[in-house]
Amino acid sequence: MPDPQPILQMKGITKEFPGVTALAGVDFRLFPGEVHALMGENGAGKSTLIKVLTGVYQAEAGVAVLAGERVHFSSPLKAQQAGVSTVYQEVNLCPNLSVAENIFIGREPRFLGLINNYPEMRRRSRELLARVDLDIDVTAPLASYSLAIQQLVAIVRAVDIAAKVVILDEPTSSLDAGEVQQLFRVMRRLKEDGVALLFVSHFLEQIYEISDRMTILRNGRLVGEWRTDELSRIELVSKMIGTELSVLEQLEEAPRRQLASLARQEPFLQATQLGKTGLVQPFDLSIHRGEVVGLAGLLGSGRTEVARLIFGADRAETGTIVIDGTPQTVKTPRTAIGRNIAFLPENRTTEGLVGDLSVRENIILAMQAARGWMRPVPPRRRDELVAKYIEALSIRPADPDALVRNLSGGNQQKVLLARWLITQPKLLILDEPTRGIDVGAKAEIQRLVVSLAEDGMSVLFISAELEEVLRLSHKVGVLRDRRLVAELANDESLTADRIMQTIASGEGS
Amino acid sequence: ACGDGTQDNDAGGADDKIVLGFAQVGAESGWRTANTKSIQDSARAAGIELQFSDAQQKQENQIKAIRGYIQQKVDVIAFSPVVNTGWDPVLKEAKAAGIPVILTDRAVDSTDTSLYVTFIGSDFIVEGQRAADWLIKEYEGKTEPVNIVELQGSPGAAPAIDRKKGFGDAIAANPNFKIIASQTGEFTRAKGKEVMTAFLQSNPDIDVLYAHNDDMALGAIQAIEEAGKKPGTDIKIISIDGVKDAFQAMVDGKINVVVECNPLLGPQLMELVQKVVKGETVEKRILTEEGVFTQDQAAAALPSRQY
Amino acid sequence: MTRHRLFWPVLVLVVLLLGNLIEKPDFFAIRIQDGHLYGSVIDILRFGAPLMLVALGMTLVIATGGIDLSVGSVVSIAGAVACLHISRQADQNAVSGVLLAVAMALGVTLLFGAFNGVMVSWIGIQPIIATLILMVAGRGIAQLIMDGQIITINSAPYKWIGAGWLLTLPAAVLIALTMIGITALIMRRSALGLLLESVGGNAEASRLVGIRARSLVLLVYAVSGLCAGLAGLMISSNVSSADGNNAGLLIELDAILAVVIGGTALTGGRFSIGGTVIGALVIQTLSTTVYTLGVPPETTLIFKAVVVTIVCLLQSPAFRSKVFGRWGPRRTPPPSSGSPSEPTSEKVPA
Amino acid sequence: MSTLTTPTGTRLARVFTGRQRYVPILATAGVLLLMWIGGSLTYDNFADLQVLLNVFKDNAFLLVLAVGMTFVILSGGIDLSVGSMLALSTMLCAWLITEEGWSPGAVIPLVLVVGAVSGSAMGAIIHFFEVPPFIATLAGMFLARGLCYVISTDSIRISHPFFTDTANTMVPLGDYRIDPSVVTSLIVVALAFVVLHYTRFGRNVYAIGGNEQSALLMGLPVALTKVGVYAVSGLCATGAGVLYTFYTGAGYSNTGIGMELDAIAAVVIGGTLLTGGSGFVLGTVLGVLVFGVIQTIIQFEGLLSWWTRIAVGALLLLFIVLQRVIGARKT
Ligand SMILES: Nc1ncnc2c1ncn2[C@@H]1O[C@H](COP(=O)(O)OP(=O)(O)OP(=O)(O)O)[C@@H](O)[C@H]1O
Ligand SMILES: Nc1ncnc2c1ncn2[C@@H]1O[C@H](COP(=O)(O)OP(=O)(O)OP(=O)(O)O)[C@@H](O)[C@H]1O
Ligand SMILES: [Mg+2]
Ligand SMILES: [Mg+2]
Repeated sequence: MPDPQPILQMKGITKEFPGVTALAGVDFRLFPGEVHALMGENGAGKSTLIKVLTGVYQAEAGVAVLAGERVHFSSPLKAQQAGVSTVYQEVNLCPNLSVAENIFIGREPRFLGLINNYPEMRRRSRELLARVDLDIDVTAPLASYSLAIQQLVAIVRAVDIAAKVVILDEPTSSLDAGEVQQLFRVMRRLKEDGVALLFVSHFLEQIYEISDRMTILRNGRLVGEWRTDELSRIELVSKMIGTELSVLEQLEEAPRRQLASLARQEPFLQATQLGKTGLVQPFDLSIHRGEVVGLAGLLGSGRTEVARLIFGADRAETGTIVIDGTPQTVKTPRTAIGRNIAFLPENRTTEGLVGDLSVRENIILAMQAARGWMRPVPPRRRDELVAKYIEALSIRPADPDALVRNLSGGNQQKVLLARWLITQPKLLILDEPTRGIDVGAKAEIQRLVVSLAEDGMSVLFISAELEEVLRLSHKVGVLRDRRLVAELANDESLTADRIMQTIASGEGS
Repeated sequence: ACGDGTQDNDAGGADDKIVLGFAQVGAESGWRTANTKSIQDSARAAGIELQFSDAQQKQENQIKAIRGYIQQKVDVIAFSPVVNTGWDPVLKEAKAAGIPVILTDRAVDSTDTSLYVTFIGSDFIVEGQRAADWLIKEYEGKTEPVNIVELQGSPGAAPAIDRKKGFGDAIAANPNFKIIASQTGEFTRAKGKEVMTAFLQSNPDIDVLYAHNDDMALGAIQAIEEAGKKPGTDIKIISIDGVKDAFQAMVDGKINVVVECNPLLGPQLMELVQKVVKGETVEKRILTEEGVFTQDQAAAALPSRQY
Repeated sequence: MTRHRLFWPVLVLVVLLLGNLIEKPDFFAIRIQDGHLYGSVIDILRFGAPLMLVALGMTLVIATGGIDLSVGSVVSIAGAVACLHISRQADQNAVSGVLLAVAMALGVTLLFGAFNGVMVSWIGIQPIIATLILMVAGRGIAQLIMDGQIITINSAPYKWIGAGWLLTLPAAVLIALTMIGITALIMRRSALGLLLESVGGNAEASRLVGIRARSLVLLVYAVSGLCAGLAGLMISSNVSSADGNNAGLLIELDAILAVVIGGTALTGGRFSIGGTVIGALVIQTLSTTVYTLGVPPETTLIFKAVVVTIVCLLQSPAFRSKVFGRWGPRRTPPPSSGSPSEPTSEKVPA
Repeated sequence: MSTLTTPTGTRLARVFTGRQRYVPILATAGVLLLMWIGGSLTYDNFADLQVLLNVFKDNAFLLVLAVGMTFVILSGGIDLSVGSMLALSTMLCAWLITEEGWSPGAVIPLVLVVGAVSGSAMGAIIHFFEVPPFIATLAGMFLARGLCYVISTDSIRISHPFFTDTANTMVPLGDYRIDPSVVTSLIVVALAFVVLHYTRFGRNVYAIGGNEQSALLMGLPVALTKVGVYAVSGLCATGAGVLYTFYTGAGYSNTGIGMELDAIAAVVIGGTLLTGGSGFVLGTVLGVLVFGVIQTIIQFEGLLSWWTRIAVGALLLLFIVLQRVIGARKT
């Protein structure tokens, strides 16, 4: 239970960006030994509040008091030195450094000013990673690992920096259920040690599982502060969204469909023995028109790789692909796109967004690339399309000229989704499409997938959330250790447990 | 100008052919190319084996080349220094190795003159003076002020510094001569034209143009013509070097006088090399034969210009 | 108005021009002479035309996140090829011969540009090194073509390119503006600009949306070669001679400077052709100012350094907010690209 | 149940990934060796150790320059001012010693401080005012060169015995002799190696080069590191200038024109990525050697004027393409 005295208190925080008021007079309290959830829709101002607190941004107004003292951090370094350690929303580590170095940089053990013990750093890193059940080569550059692993490394680093306050901004967005549990174990341990934790997530179950209290933001304004056990989910959602709209109920209703008739048709895409050494072992996969195929598996099991091979993002070494009845060699994404395949990549900053371009330009990019530079999308049509999808996916700010770099994480994801939807693909590959997306928008996207499939679009759906996979797909491919081990039809009998068992045992049933 | 290599060839037996290592500055101008050609041709004619290297205007490359020659144990080293200082260390090495060094084209600034046997080339200060001499004579007895604009060579280049100094000192005595503008034209036609165009815009009455080399003068002539003036008449032009194009311009009446700076050092150099190898004493300072050409002499000299 | 991305470069240009006025009150005077316009401002445009062209190509290259150091050498090669061809003709004034020479020169430079493009896009060599090769070797090639001599020609049609006039205006300026206009038009009317910016902004993302990045990069270097070639023709035509060693010397630095002054980030992505033209004019005006004010050659560089520093500081939003405090004590997240995040309305055809 | 099993096959592959960053440097070393062997087979005397020692001696200043540049490029920046800073350093040395009669013992430290301070100034402008490094250092390049001309357009000879004597000192090494400047430059390399790999500053340089924004968010002292990197570069540039002053015993304002490009090229050829964050100072040594060997080959070949340039370009091309082909195969 929280002490009466908050370790951190923020009052009247106001932060403006040109054209946007990200925070307007927000108050916030954090007590030692509690897990505090910061809640809000995409763009509500959660990350901005965290960045203001830790000195990344300077607020226009407001004060922060840490452990009884007025503080004003001019840089994250200062915040860190004062005992506030943070994992920011997008993984913010150095891709070129090794895992061990990322964990220890800036606080390497030194002797006479010289870093003297690399083996020790590696050993400690392995030890720390073992706490989240990760056994990886810590000397390899961070960039060679999947986003999820990078996320865990960032967490491990933040947690290891002895701190009074640990801030985790959507740390779980790319973790699977097991990894989340590992993280929670670590968080609980910190909590017992009296550390104050600030936690951001769009997964309500996680919030209810781990947090003690929560602060809700909406449109940059404080809605209020509640004890988690005193607020029901429906109330929470309606406070976040600001209407009494019961999104949750709608979510539950989301249809779980099975179209047995699909299997009898010719598949839209049939991959046979597609594989690449070191990435995934050769696999067979067929996707029918109007079918949603889910991929399940643990971290690094090779789901992303399957998607990338089909899309030609990586070049397959073995196997063939038949699309629409004609055999194809998919060597580059361009050929795949030419066959009406679209791919929403997992890591939106490095593989998806062009940060310096506007929302409009980012949305139009794929369509434009397909048409070639000679045939620009007519401005009228382009603006119509862009406006339509900004509206449909409720991208905020709804300004097509805003730089995508300045959008909140969830809204960036929506921009990418819009980019592919306007190309009206026949097969849409979604790698973690709901990462970092708020409950409302998530339901929106799930509904979208269902309706697209009903209109005949095929979807390959990858998500760390088994529930989501289960809810949407007609059939689920299960991966383990970079091998497609099973293909399970999604009938009444398929449950998350059965999928987990399949993953664990490594064989289909 | 000199003979086509009817040097006595007896020193050049098959085995003990004289080896000359020549470290050239670079190939930065037509003048330099003529200089290189002259040296190559006369070495061939004199039966001297020439080791050649091009330093691309970099002193360190020249030092490397000289050091290389020392290592290859050539008989004589000759070079045109990029700059006149900084040669002591490497020349000492040459001296220690017993290889005589001949400087061409410009001198080096060293207290120890034993580091080289001789220097053959022009005196840039004298060239500037000669340019001034012509000017002084041309305006002899006139009292109205003479507005001069100067196109300098590249900053830091020895010819630019000395030609400016030689000229400036020589006209200093006469208060009528006024250098109203002086800018670098970087020894090129394009810059010469650009700078002259600007001069013409900001100075309505220019009487004389003094250019540190022909290329800048040739560029400036075009600027003058475009400004609607007559080069050589409305604005008198003095230039240095004596390339063929400049002689042509003199014939056309566009340049008034050219002070020659002769790049064809080859024959003289080879003669010296042979003397040095034989152990004959040579003069410490050998000036190349150079003239001052005016318009009336230009037509006669034009056909014989080689570069 | 100060929010417009070209505000500061234009301001600097204006200030420089006004600076000249103090020394030379009739600086802006333009008179008609021999049927064409004559005056300092015209001279700035005329002598700045080659730089504008080179900077135009450079802008596109930089937009893709590259850089082209070889433009100076390509300038010299273009002049060499054209002048050599013309000098060998019986009648140097024959228009057909000149056209052929121009076509040859542009063809050659296009090839050299494409060579850079292949090195960068297909072999995957870092642009600075890939183009350094041609930068070093190119002048050697130019000198080889001309046997180390300056070729002087006497061809009225050729001279027109760099020193001729059309409708009272310098032909070089018209040619440059035409090229710039065509390029800008293509960039805005077609989707080329968007795709280039995308490649420069995030190459991997561009690949994944199916942009043919390699071909685009190849194209851009080829265009840069072509622009440099055209500039080379102007420079050599202006003085009716080709100088393998000095033509276009260090023009790559001026061009890059022009691009950056014009507000295009060296890291790639967003570019502004209008900005580049302003940038090139700033640089040319700077030279003219040096002549007009009579800055001695020894201090010219210091003068240039000071002006460049001032321009770039003014351009920097960080500097303005820190020094003038216009937006209060605000610190936007350091965008990794360092490009100003102003509204860029002019980029998109509205 | 969620324990991550690591398949042995990929583990092996991952061990290799960890070493991947050494591939460019190995490729460079391999191609350099090839070139050296080629040269030795083609020319007499080429294989002589003294030739190699001369390569070091004639490029000692370039090496020091390139070491500084390595820091800058690793941090994701670039420094165009180094060539001019080197010239300014030679001019300051020559002017203060010869014309102002200062003692070298005072002048050399002063010159080094000037380098570090002006480097820091550029670094500060780059970091705090977000002026692109290319431009800030280009202005620095103009400024330093301009200051050279202001000091004197003429070259200045140094006749101080300290300089003339040191320039003639040789460190004997068996039958061969090495210049003190070679020793100095190698010490600089060793220091740089230690700083880059065994100090926090050095690691921060890599981190910033990898992702500056992330480095900031990780709480690394980005401002200090960035300014520091340019200070190191300025220091190295003036240090190289001092070596150059010993090399020629004079100061000249047109020294080192274009040398910044040589330094950048050496760094990049040595396997350092211009985008920052990846590379080694030892690679830079190889890069400088590549330059030296190319020069030596050209000198042994005795090429005529413009062929020199073409040959430098061609050898560079050959080298880079080979390096790329070999390096790419492994990755
Ligand atoms: N650097 C910036 N420049 C301009 N606007 C910004 C910037 N950073 C954030 N914003 C805006 O501020 C608002 C709040 O963004 P913030 O990232 O805090 O949202 P969030 O609550 O973290 O959302 P998400 O759940 O999607 O991560 C958004 O409207 C966003 O567009
Ligand atoms: N457990 C692991 N151990 C070692 N390396 C891993 C592991 N997981 C992933 N990697 C590395 O990360 C890269 C990407 O993994 P991958 O994309 O296959 O994960 P995934 O199945 O898509 O799962 P997720 O997207 O949930 O992370 C691989 O190339 C691999 O080198
Ligand atoms: Mg956020
Ligand atoms: Mg994945």
